[in-house]
Amino acid sequence: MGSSALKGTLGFLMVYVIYGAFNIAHGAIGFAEKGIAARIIFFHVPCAVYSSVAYMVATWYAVKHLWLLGGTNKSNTALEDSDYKSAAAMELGFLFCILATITGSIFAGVQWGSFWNWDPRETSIVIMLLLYASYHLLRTAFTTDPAKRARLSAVYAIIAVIPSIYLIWVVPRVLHTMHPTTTLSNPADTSLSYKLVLYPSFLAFTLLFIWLMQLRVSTMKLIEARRKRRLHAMEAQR
Amino acid sequence: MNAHLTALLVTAVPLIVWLGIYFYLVRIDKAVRRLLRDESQEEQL
Amino acid sequence: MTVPPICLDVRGVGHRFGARLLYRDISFSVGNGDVLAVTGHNGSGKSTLLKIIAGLLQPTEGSVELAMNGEVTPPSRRSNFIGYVSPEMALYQELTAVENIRFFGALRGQTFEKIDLREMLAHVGLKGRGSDRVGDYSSGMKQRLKYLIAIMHNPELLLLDEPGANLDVHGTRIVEQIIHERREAGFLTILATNEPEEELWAGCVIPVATV
Amino acid sequence: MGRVRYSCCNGMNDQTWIQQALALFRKDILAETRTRVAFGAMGVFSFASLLLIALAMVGLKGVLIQNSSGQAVPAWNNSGKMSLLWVLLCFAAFAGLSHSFVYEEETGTASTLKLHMGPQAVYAGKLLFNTTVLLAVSLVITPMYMVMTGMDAGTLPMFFAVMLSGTASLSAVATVVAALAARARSTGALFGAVGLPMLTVLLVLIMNAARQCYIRSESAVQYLRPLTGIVCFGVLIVTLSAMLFHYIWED
Repeated sequence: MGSSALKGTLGFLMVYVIYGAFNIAHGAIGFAEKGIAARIIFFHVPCAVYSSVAYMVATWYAVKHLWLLGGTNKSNTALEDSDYKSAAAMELGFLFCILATITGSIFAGVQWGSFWNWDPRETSIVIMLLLYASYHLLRTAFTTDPAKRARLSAVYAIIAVIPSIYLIWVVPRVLHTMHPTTTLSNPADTSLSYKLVLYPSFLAFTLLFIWLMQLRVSTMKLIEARRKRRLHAMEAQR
Repeated sequence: MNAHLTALLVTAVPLIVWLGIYFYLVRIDKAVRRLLRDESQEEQL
Repeated sequence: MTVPPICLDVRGVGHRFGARLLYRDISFSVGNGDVLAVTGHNGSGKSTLLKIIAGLLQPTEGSVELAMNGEVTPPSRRSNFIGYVSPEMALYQELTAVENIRFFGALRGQTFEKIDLREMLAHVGLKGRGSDRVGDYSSGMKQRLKYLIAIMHNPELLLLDEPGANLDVHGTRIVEQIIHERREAGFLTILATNEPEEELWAGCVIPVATV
Repeated sequence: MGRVRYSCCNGMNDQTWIQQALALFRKDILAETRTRVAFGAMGVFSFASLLLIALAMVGLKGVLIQNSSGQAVPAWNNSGKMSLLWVLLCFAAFAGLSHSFVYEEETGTASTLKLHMGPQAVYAGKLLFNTTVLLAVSLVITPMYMVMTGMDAGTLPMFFAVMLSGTASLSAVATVVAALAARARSTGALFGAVGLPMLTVLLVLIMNAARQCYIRSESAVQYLRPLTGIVCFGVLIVTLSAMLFHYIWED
């Protein structure tokens, strides 16, 4: 993002979304508590969407990493950069996945009277959570060799695309779903007051995602720089 | 108490949480930026 | 007996593990009948250099080319022309010596008659031990079997990492004889060693030093 | 061999990766008949789990529950039994399938293989071996399970199709994860933890297909649709793994 103007925009946009969720959007018909419960969608839906978008971003950088590895001129900085971006996107995906699970569970508790229903979408999001967790577990197993860790976790990220695609598109259709698939995916059905809040919410979450990812990549670079400095100091001592 | 006031009160809780997160992030962002700048200067030396 | 012109060209090879630089700008060119010794203290990267030559490891800098008849062999086919003896390359413990030989032969499309096998085993001093499991072998016998498997396809290039490891006097003599025969035949041999007497087997010595 | 002989061909020609993969497969089978580590581990593991499942479910015999359409059905029914059979096979796969890669890394034969054959051939050979072992285990365990829990096979062609495609896809996932985990130091723990989330998705598909075994249906589409899901999953995993295997296998 770079400029502080966009960070300011994000700050105000989220304030607007929070205000709008409770004051601009009308109570939705057909939801519990006179539609109050439906207000959580302004936070739940972007989180759920970003929990899968993050995976796609991570895969993109994983592919880029392996593609750079196969190329002739290997620049270390470019290789590290793609690895960090892939890992950072995976961490954010994990975070948004947890948030989506929690907000979804709260909503389910209010709307359907039970916090966990084994609805196909609930099932697929916990499996997604597991996929993210196993990626990070794989990364922790290769602490001594960052190049190997980068390469193998990129391979895992790409192979795990298949289960994650199945989770997003196939699994919810294989099993009967309780989720309202049409109300939100069809813009014509969504009332104007909802659009006024939901679209800015998506924008806010996009900005938040980019910012968090930049921050995480920067910290990873700092950690690696410190590790290299220590290695050099050890070499110098010998 | 009218419904409008209730809605505003309900709004306040997530708002405070968000502002807390936001300014926390801004602080981290500043710190990371400073460290990165130091790092690149060190490499030049 | 016609051995085609062999040329191994190592150009500006350097390697680093993470942030640690092993060496840089190693260049040499060797050909038919040469025996080359790579020397250097522990951890200097002798074994790494052999791996790079064999194509098992990509060097971070420079390139290695193995040319046969002036034709450069692609790295994927390089293993057909290479024999490699190294402490890091083990054989299958739960298989017998003959099963190991047959397996590695099959990977190159070689098949062996009983009489061939007997002759090969006798050559490295393992006569009559072919049906024993490699797991029951002593470390010196394992080393001899590694030699057998490394040279059974008459490779144009033989790489020996610590050639005398675990070998007794008789075993060392066999290795010496193998190197001698290869030199006569016009094959190329490269050893990585720290032993002064093994360095004497080589025609030229390349010291590898950490930068 | 006594003297160095040199001939151009020397009875040696370029082996295709298929021939190399078959040689590796034969070698692995030979080693397996000697040690029986993979088959033994999986066999004992799945037999013990089979006993546990049968014992745990004894109490459910004859219990009726209401299904979503309000009918009373047995709680311990065929599709439930089939699902647990697949959970069992899945865990069995994770008990034994890592062995084929781990022992190559641990005994130091991995670098010897790297010298002699390309990554594609190694992948193909190991996949073939793992699939064979898993098929053998499920061939032994499934009849035992059916006898001990009283599970019906339902529609036989569908049952066999599910068993075959499920086992093959299962071993495809386990093989690539085993190859990944074998490169780490704490292989055992990592293998299960990394592989199971991927298998969970496959298991959902398999259970969905398995349910079809017990539903009478006139049209073949009802049977084919869940099967294609499993087959596509397996084929995609194998394709991606084969494409990326050299990144896992080589340094």
